[in-house]
Amino acid sequence: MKRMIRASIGRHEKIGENCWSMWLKAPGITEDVIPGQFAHIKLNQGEKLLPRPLSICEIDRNQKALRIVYAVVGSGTKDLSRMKSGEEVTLLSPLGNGYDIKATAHKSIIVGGGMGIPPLLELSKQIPGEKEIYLGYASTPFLQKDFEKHSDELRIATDDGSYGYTGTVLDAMNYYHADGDVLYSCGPRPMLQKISEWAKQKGIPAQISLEERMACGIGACLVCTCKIKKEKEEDWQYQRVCSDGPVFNSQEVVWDA
Amino acid sequence: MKRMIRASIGRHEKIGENCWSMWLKAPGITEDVIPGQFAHIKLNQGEKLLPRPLSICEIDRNQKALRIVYAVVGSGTKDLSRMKSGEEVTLLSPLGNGYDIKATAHKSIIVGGGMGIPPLLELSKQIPGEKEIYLGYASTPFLQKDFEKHSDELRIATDDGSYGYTGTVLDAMNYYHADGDVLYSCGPRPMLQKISEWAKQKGIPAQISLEERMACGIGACLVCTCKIKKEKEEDWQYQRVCSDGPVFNSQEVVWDA
Amino acid sequence: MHNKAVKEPDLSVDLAGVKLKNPIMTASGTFGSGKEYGEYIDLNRLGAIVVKGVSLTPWKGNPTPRVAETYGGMLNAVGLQNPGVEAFIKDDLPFLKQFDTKVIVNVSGKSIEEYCCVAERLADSEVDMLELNISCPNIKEGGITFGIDEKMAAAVVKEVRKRSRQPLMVKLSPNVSDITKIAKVVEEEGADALSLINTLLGMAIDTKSKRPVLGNIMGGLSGPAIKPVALRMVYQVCQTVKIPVVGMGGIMNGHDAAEFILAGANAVAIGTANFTNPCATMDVMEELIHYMREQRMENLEELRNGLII
Amino acid sequence: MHNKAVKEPDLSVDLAGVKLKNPIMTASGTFGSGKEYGEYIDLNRLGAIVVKGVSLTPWKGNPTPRVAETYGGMLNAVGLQNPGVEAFIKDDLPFLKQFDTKVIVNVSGKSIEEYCCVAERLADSEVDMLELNISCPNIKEGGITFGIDEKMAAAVVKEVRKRSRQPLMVKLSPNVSDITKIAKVVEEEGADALSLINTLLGMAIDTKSKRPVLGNIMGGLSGPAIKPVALRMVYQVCQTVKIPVVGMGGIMNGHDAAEFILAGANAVAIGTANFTNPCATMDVMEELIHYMREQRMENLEELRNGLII
Ligand SMILES: Cc1cc2nc3c(=O)[nH]c(=O)nc-3n(C[C@H](O)[C@H](O)[C@H](O)COP(=O)(O)OP(=O)(O)OC[C@H]3O[C@@H](n4cnc5c(N)ncnc54)[C@H](O)[C@@H]3O)c2cc1C
Ligand SMILES: Cc1cc2nc3c(=O)[nH]c(=O)nc-3n(C[C@H](O)[C@H](O)[C@H](O)COP(=O)(O)OP(=O)(O)OC[C@H]3O[C@@H](n4cnc5c(N)ncnc54)[C@H](O)[C@@H]3O)c2cc1C
Ligand SMILES: Cc1cc2nc3c(=O)[nH]c(=O)nc-3n(C[C@H](O)[C@H](O)[C@H](O)COP(=O)(O)O)c2cc1C
Ligand SMILES: Cc1cc2nc3c(=O)[nH]c(=O)nc-3n(C[C@H](O)[C@H](O)[C@H](O)COP(=O)(O)O)c2cc1C
Ligand code: FES
Ligand code: FES
Repeated sequence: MKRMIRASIGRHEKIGENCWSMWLKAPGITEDVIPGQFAHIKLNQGEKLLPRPLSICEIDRNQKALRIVYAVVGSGTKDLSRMKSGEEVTLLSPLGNGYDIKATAHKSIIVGGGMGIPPLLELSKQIPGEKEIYLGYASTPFLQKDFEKHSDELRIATDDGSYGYTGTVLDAMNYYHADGDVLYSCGPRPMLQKISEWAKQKGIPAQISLEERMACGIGACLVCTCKIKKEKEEDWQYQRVCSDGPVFNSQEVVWDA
Repeated sequence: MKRMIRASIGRHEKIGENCWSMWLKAPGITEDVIPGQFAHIKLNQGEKLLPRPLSICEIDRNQKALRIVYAVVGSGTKDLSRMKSGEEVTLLSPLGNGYDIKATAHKSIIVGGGMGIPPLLELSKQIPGEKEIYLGYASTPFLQKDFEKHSDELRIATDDGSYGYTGTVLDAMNYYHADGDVLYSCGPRPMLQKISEWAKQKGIPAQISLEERMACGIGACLVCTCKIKKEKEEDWQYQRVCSDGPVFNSQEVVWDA
Repeated sequence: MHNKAVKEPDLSVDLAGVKLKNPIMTASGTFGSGKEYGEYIDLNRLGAIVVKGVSLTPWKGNPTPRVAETYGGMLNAVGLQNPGVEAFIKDDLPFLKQFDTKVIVNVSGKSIEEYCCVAERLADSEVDMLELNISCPNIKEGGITFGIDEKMAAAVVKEVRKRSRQPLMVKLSPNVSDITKIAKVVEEEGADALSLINTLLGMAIDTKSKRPVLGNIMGGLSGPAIKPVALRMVYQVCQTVKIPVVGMGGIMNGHDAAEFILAGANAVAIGTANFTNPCATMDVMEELIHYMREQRMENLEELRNGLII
Repeated sequence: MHNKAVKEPDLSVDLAGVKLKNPIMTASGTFGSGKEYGEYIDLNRLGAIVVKGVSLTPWKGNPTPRVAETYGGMLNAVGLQNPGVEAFIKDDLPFLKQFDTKVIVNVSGKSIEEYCCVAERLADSEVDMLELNISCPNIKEGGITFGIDEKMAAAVVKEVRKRSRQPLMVKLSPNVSDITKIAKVVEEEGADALSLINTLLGMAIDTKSKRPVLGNIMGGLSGPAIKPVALRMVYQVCQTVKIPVVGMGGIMNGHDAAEFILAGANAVAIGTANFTNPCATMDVMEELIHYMREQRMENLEELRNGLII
């Protein structure tokens, strides 16, 4: 069930170039998180009104804690990065639909890019069967060790060639002949569009997680919409990333805007 | 010279019912503070734009530190009360004119009421000659021990009779036959008006310190004005509490607004 | 003084014949049709739920991004996305009628006729009140153009008043030189109540991409940033009209709500605060009760007549 | 990319013939006549100093309290207290002329004739430019009434334009339904430049005392809270007129300044930010330079033409 709680910060550390990892005590929330769901996080100080949506990267059911991994891109995430262990934030979670894990799939392809990588960690932990994981970074990787534990094959691609395959994650997928029964992805929109085309060509059903600016986070305000095709191919409607998504069937997404 | 500095908080403690004392490291400022001057204090977090004017209660020139003593009356002082030793605030100081200490006076009367009491402490320390000090509180006194060290006679009055004389500070002055060559006062406006009338009757020159809501604190915005008589008794003009004051000759103040 | 026992203040209010158990309403467009917030608060405790703008046919709304955070506020450019009045009656109204609260429908249109058709379609529904939205800054035709022109405001109110069965509240735009003029005209044409303010038209630019943040370039500013403007307008309007007024704009806590009622509002609506805290409506109500007890006020009229000038 | 050496961008700007070394100005009424801030910053580094409103005779201003803090902003109701144009020329101007910066005088009046007399009195002074304040919300007569009525705005601008020697900038009020209409009229009557926005009319109530916080009941809202409204209006006006525009309203840092210039402003003014930080003007300038270097922009026109829609 969705809840609003004050969550105290546990371990909070920098785990990469502009990349932080934060554990939050979240009893009542961790119990039923689905991978791909997110938390709407609000600091209890500062002038900001709107919470920030951040994916749930990992869950520790024993400790009743959840982990978020984030980059500092603006003032909200900057303030977050300054919070200390023991301090509290307000948390609205779990939100969104999450990935629909296909338990019968023999082999899953998991593709992440940049700050779309965090939610795929809990997903990788929970997916049964064989897992081929592709992670694309601009430069130095993060969370790589965490993913190693939950993958059969882990391929890293970096734009600048500082690690692994030099090129985009899609280049790496082609290079290594990625294959599977189902694909799960999260990352920047242009990457998701290319992955969707790739999956369509291969005939692999793909679930992709979108990002959009949010206010309420729970489906009430309609600011976070994306274009989703209706039954009849030509027409589309706006759906809410926060509650109808963030995970959508890649073939339903209209990419023009 | 007026300066803006980031001052780190030293000892910060509650010293009475709704009354806090805070020491601030303020090198470059403490050197030339005149009693009755104030500091414009801004927190480096939160949504507030305007600094809060707080009187300089005491100076420690050796430690290059200054002390403020304040009550929590609204959200700004509430935020201040939550600051911890070691954290920083932004400080614009010393501001205002301060008291004009009459070094030749044989005996000075010092009259404080409520949160007008703090600036009188440094004043009491610096005034030469005999000192008769009257302090009025609603209930439990604060800073009493500090004043004891710098007074020849210290009279406390409380509205509820919980300590010292029961009644207003003016009642106590009449009761104890207050007398002197010059009077310095700070406190709520109605009290200052009565003290001014008392001083006028006795023919004792009185300096009183006023309060007004401020923005710039340095004389530029004209929001903090009070009515001050011009040379010709009938007419008045608005003067700035922050820079023409906060200390005024009691006979010049127009009390109607 | 604050320690003496005081009986619970009476919060009920009569809004043009619609009896609210308390003056806490939701601001249109910020509360969906209630379902989503029902997971966080007890909807029975609200004075009224004002649902998002409903039009005759489904509207798609504006391109994204539709939101930009600003200092103390936010810009939105949803553009009244909604599935139309039929879908509202079929999908949302039955849900809402389960609760012991009043249902007010925010009516949108691009022409007088469209407004009227929505009002007529709702005439025999269980909706308690209509709120005529002549102040949306986010749609090209209709919306705000009705709200800033006295003649157009008069025309639409007159016609909708004739053709609607429920009490009619009209929502005013703050983007005008003199809000009392529009308020007066709207009252004269038969509005039963007024609500204000809708959002102030604003804009934000992303200096990194050098583009407007909003897909629609401009959007409506809401949140505590606009509270002083909203309060001033509510005060001015309450000095001008005799019909009841619902005040809104940046209400975040019980003291904000009390300010609007002191300024003359009969009830208040909570918008942006819901996004900061899904329990905002309940928190505002509790703080308002606390304040009234502290002030030893027994009912809302005492508060509403309490301003000292 | 950010590491490569970039030459210092050229910040100079020609404002209706007045050559500013950079686009950073002070907002009238927030900077006194410069003296007070000279203790914190080097006044020579400012593009221009816009002094507080100056009228023909001394004005006493409004009763206190004259200020109220609000969320992300502040209300003021100073009411144009000033010692009159003679005192300005005698006491303030000689001080200002010591510095290598332009001096712009904000001209106030309660009638067309009063505005004109001030302009005429300044005609043979060393003042570089006049800013006609037809937008002050804090005085009963004149002020804002000229700024919200197209005919009155036209009349005052036409007359003052005739009788003033310096370039004439006109300061617009945001409290209007359509700011582009006033801007157009003012341009047509011969204004050489426009500045906007003045404050939004607002109000605050102290729930403890149940009184308006301001002695004047209402006051002008400024600060970051109003930035989205200011930016929208600057954008709209820049799409409408050909004369230069000075943008202001809630500028707190270099990115805010860049937003206004991207929206089309030729220069910007810093007001409320001075109260938060007396070095605000210098900090804004340095951040603006930093941003322009990051964006590899060589001059202000590049920034001004940089908006992508
Ligand atoms: C469902 C979802 C999951 C996300 N998960 C992660 C994650 O695990 N790790 C991570 O680093 N980032 C994640 N993001 C992006 C993250 O929300 C933004 O980076 C963050 O909100 C930026 O806030 P800011 O104040 O630092 O930036 P600012 O640019 O100052 O923010 C201004 C406004 O824009 C919004 N905004 C800015 N960028 C984005 C964005 N990319 N997506 C949505 N809103 C944005 C902010 O929330 C805020 O309302 C996720 C976004 C969504 C929608
Ligand atoms: C020269 C001077 C010296 C002062 N010295 C002291 C002192 O030593 N100790 C102390 O406890 N208080 C002192 N005050 C009062 C102190 O400034 C206010 O209590 C404080 O600003 C309240 O801020 P707030 O945010 O808690 O209250 P809020 O009511 O939330 O403040 C809202 C706004 O009103 C202003 N304001 C509210 N009350 C006052 C007031 N009484 N005077 C001026 N501005 C006010 C605030 O600065 C702020 O801008 C002094 C005031 C002045 C002018
Ligand atoms: C996301 C969003 C959507 C809105 N949609 C509507 C709407 O459909 N109809 C309407 O009359 N007002 C709409 N409004 C305006 C609000 O009802 C309210 O008038 C305004 O936001 C001011 O109140 P607040 O500051 O409490 O949010 C919307 C506001 C927001 C923030
Ligand atoms: C205390 C104060 C006094 C002001 N006095 C004047 C004035 O005399 N003349 C004028 O044209 N504008 C005056 N203004 C308006 C400012 O010049 C400016 O237009 C407005 O504050 C918006 O900018 P800001 O948000 O950066 O402060 C005043 C503003 C403040 C806060
Ligand atoms: S953020 Fe409000 S509907 Fe998605
Ligand atoms: S606070 Fe600005 S002049 Fe006093």
